[in-house]
Amino acid sequence: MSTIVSLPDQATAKLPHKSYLNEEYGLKSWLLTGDHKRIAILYLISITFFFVIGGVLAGLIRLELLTPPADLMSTDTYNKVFSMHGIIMIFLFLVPSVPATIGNFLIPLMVGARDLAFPKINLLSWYLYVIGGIFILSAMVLGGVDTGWTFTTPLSTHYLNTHVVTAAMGIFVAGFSSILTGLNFIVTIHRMRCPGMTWFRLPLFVWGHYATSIIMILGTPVLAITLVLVALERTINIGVFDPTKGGDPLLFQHLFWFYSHPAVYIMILPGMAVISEVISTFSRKRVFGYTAVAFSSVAIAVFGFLVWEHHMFIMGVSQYSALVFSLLTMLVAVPSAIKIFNWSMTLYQGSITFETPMLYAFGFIGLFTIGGLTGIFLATLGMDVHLTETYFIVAHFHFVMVGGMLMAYLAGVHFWWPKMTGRMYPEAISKLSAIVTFIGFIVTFFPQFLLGYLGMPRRYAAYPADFQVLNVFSTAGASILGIGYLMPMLYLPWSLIYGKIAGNNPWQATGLEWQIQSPPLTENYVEIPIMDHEAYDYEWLANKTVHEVQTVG
Amino acid sequence: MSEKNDPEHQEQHIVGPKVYLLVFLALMVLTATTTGVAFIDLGVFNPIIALAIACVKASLVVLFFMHIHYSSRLLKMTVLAGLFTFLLLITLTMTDYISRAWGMW
Amino acid sequence: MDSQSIAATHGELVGGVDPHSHPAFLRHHFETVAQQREAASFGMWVFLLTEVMFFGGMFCAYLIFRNWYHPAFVAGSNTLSITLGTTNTAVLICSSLTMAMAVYSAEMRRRGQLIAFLLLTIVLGLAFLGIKAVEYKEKFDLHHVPGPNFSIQEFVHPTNPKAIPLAPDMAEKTQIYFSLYFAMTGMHALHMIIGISLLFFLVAKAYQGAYTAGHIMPIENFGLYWHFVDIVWIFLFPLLYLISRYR
Amino acid sequence: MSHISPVLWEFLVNWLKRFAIFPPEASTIAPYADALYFALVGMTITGLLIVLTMVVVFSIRYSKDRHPEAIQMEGSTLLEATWTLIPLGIFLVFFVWGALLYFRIFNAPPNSMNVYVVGKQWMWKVEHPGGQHEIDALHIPVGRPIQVTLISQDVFHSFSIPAFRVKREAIPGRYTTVYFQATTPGKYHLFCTQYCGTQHSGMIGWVYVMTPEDYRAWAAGNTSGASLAQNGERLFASMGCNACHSGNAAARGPNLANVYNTRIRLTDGSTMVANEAYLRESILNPSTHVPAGYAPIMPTYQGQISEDGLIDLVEYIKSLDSNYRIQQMMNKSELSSAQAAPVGNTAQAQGVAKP
Ligand code: HEA
Ligand code: HEA
Ligand code: HEC
Ligand code: CUA
Ligand SMILES: [Cu+2]
Repeated sequence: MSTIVSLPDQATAKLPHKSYLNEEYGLKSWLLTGDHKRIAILYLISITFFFVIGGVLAGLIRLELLTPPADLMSTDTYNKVFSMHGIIMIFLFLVPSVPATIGNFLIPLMVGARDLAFPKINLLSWYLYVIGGIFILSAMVLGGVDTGWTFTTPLSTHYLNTHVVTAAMGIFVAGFSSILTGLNFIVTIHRMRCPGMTWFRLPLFVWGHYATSIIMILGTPVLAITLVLVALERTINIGVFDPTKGGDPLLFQHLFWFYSHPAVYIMILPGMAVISEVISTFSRKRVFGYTAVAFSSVAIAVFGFLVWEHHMFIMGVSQYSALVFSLLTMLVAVPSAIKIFNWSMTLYQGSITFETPMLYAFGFIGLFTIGGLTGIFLATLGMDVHLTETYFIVAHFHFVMVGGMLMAYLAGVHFWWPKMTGRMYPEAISKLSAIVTFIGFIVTFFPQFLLGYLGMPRRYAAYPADFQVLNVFSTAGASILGIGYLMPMLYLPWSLIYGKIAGNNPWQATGLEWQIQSPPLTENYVEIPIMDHEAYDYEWLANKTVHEVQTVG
Repeated sequence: MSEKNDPEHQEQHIVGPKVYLLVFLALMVLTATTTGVAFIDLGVFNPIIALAIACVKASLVVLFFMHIHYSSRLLKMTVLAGLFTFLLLITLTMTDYISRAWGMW
Repeated sequence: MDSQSIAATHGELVGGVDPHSHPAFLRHHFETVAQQREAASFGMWVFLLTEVMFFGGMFCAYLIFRNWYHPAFVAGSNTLSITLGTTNTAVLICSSLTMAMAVYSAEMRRRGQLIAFLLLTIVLGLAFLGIKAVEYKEKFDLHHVPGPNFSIQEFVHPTNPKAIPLAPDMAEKTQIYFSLYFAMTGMHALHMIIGISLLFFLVAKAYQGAYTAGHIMPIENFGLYWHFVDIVWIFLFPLLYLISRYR
Repeated sequence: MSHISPVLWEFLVNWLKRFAIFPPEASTIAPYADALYFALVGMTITGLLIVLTMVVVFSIRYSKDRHPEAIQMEGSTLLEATWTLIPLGIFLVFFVWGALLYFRIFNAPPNSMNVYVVGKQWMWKVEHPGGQHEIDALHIPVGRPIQVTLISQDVFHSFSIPAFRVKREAIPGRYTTVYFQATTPGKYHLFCTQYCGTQHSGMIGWVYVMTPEDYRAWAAGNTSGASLAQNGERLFASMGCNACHSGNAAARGPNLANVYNTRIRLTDGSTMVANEAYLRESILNPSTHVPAGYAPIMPTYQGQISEDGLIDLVEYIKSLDSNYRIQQMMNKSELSSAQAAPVGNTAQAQGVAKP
């Protein structure tokens, strides 16, 4: 079977007269919308806002670490800076990044529905996100929090007089936003699929989000109750986590990581979901081993709940229990490996082009492999003793989160930009920015692995001079990285006005969302589609006739 | 009940007052039992029996008041998923607490 | 699971023959009433999953500390009034029955009966909260509320001759018991308060006849929520009130 | 090179001088850790190379220009099983390897010399059994297994010596231990690696590994006059412990002589080994485990004794144990007999220690 897809040239395409963007105007029509696509855009804007704040904080971290002593800011300020960096980046940027924006936009389109199951709850979830964001920002503005993003007790409950409760409440509220998003996705995927859309015809993007949603609804509430207990401990001293009262500070760790480990899969699974789509589209080939990739998402979600204690190996947990969790951690790494290999194999016999999303996807594969395999270092008990709480961890999670998820996010934003806005981003400059990001990333975070093995502890405002050289590299890299991220922030808005008109299906992709006009109508589909082919069926696409560029509305 | 997987049968199963009343009575009796048993010294079995009765009561509520008995497989799976994750939280945390003092006795 | 997708498909054929016959409560993005109802009840169940895990964290903490400080838990538990506790359990089970009957009335499209049962549920819910308030008040008077005013006097030198005095260090641990007691029953009571507020809203809507014209989803979902709150109590009662009562 | 500015030049030179990928290997654990690390790095490079080769080769071979027609395929169970099972096998090997190392790090040999370390915001207080106190520094002799017993007075801290490849959290309210045996004399970094508040990055110090003679000289010159056990004995009297633990048959409390490291039968029928943690718990929360035959009348000393005081008391109770005393003497004599035959001595010490 071989396929050449040649759709009519999209260059002649015009913007549709009517779309979700111009159906209604005015701020109110946005702030009160129930349309998942508009809510996605709202999320996109707010997430970018928080990313810039988190990024500026990252810049401050790197500037401070340029020299060994704490000279740019006091240690106290530094602690607040990295805590806010972690909190904002994780809870306000990375957790909602792909699901709340791209996922929100695409899940209904991909399953062939008119909207998510509960549009009002979807809007509510955005408002909760914003309220959570305001809490966290106010905690920052009022004087900051210096707990780190992990809120370790009893430090956070009894030994700090910063705005811990405000920040915790912010995370609590933002957590419910994430729960509601997950709830909406699960119900939509179960109940709103169009005729003929069986589970195994779903795009892998949907599978990835399904798995993510499972974690969101089962994990997040545990974090919520934990933060409530922390707040109670701080305000009225209830003693559950306080060793002087007979409580157990490790219990906090258990409950916190019960959410926060699965949360790292909330952060990566949607990214993997994007990569599946991108790789398939630009190699014009069905994803190799569709079923394995689909099930590996669910496997990651389920196994992800079994391994949280690997964050506590030297924290005084029982050694026998540590054994169990180390073993389970090894198991959870396997489905990720399956995915990586299946994607690589998808390229085989493909017909590959190298547009920007594909470049980001390659970045993802390389960097996530390194990041993931260094996760194995940490899961290995004896090795973790030396590596834990050093820059090795910092490097590990930036590789998976920034090198993995952020790259996937950018891949997704570029890939679906034409669908969301109806216009193409400028290809040449965006390729450049992908390459700059990649180089900047390596220079920033690779030295941190070496630093970590040398023993440099994380969360240090001042460090012994022996570590300076590698830190200078890291800071230099961060500047390059910053430029890499700044570029899309400039050219993407630019393209809203000056970009080429995209047409329905600029990538000649198979997904349902590509078969309708871009940007789509408010109701997505005039007629609910009937799915009569497998996902990624390029045969089907190739056989589709010429009446493609028609724009409805 | 048997037609719960029948796609044609979209009508909700209506549970009648009789079932509700029976379940209610069972719940009341079980409440009385659990309170009564608590006053008898059964050693380690006290908490076990208390929890067992609570589980029976909860199952009754879930199955009949909440209609899971008449619902689709999907809803049944949903309930089980909740139970399963909760048990994961408990058991895996306990691996730590139970074995922490191993070697001490 | 595949049957659902087919079900939705067929449902469309069954219910959606004529697009103009859609009832007013069918939201535009659903194809059929059946699809909407299934989505709503599934959504509610998924939300309840979240609730399970929300309480789950506290149950986990309870389990650990109960094993560590068993004597303190016994002593703390024995200060609770078993009469009030059992009464409250009964009240809550009654309210579950009235709620179930409210759902039934809505299904049978009997407006008066529906309102009556909803009101009964409210009354029972308020009764529960009232009794709870009495219990809280007593704990407050005895200085058994965790925090700066907490006092272990009662456990070291019990006024009740039958109670076994605790060593002071173990008596300190009763504070953990009461922390969990207040956290768990407090969260439960919070859910009750939210539930009762929603009930008032439902009564108002029911009065306008909103749920007796075939659209019973809100009542049904609220019923699920109410029963869930009941289930939480079904576990809280033996765990908090019934530890070694035979002492 | 003259056009390179002097600052940059100096920087480069410094870089070359200081460039290192490994911290010094200064303990018996370090070579094991490094071996594991090398193996893991090897795995990473191999795995990465496999993935990169696939991606690069396919990208070139099947780029649209060369291969305009994509050939659709389903997948291959055989291939997928291969790349499921092989990584799984590799990961499992590392699991076993890592677990072995972990148990090696955390289970000290019985003849090790015990040093107490109390972490508090933001310093390390080290207490040697001989009564030497130091702050943010740890002096140890080379070639002797050292067990560090850690506890924190406030929040979590973490006691990390990269050159030894060991690290252990200091937990509030609980003893934890870590063990190492230094191999090379020198001065090594000591870090607090668990974030513990404002001055977390200031909670650093040095580990001085000394030859046994140097260590003996240092120990002799720095002792505060009284050993921990002697301090504890004084505390034991001043806190009124001896009122009940007088050791005679009529005493209200159990006799504490020879309890250390024995198996205590409790009132609820279970038994526990009276290790340091047990002794500490018995002083702070006496009623959590009551020895059989006694009423829980001992008052709690929670909040009345500092962690240092507790350590003194524990050391004192330990010193009431004759076997422990003998072992301590062995340790000392081993040191003074200056690495004459460390291996033989170790065996001997082990022979004396309780099974
Ligand atoms: C997106 C986020 C993300 C992801 C996906 C992961 C993925 C993984 N993580 Fe990571 N992790 C974090 C984010 C993430 N992590 C964060 C934020 C922290 C620090 C938190 C803090 O303390 O602040 C952390 C910390 C952390 C620790 C705790 C360290 C410590 O504190 O001591 C551990 C320990 O086991 C760990 C392990 C793993 C493992 C085994 C995976 C696995 O899932 C990885 C699986 C992937 C692969 C294995 C790569 C693909 C495999 C191949 C291509 C096969 C190669 C071929 C051969 C071997 C032949 N991580
Ligand atoms: C999604 C998650 C995410 C992302 C994207 C990032 C992005 C970055 N992070 Fe972050 N990081 C975390 C999550 C993340 N981080 C977490 C969870 C921690 C742990 C916190 C804790 O210990 O509690 C952490 C900690 C952490 C540390 C360790 C601090 C310490 O332990 O002492 C460092 C140090 O180098 C660092 C650096 C960076 C850098 C250079 C980037 C870069 O990738 C960022 C580059 C982006 C920009 C720079 C913004 C875009 C550019 C502009 C808007 C232009 C304007 C910018 C400037 C003028 C500067 N991070
Ligand atoms: C009022 C009398 C009393 C005083 C004062 C007292 N103890 Fe005790 N101690 C007891 C009794 C009785 C027990 C056994 C029951 C128990 O563990 O509560 C005991 C048990 C112990 C144990 C456990 C011994 C074992 O065999 O298990 C230790 C250790 C101990 N005490 C140390 C101390 C120290 C140190 C002090 C002083 C700071 C002290 N005690 C003061 C009465 C006392
Ligand atoms: Cu002590 Cu960090
Ligand atoms: Cu993890």
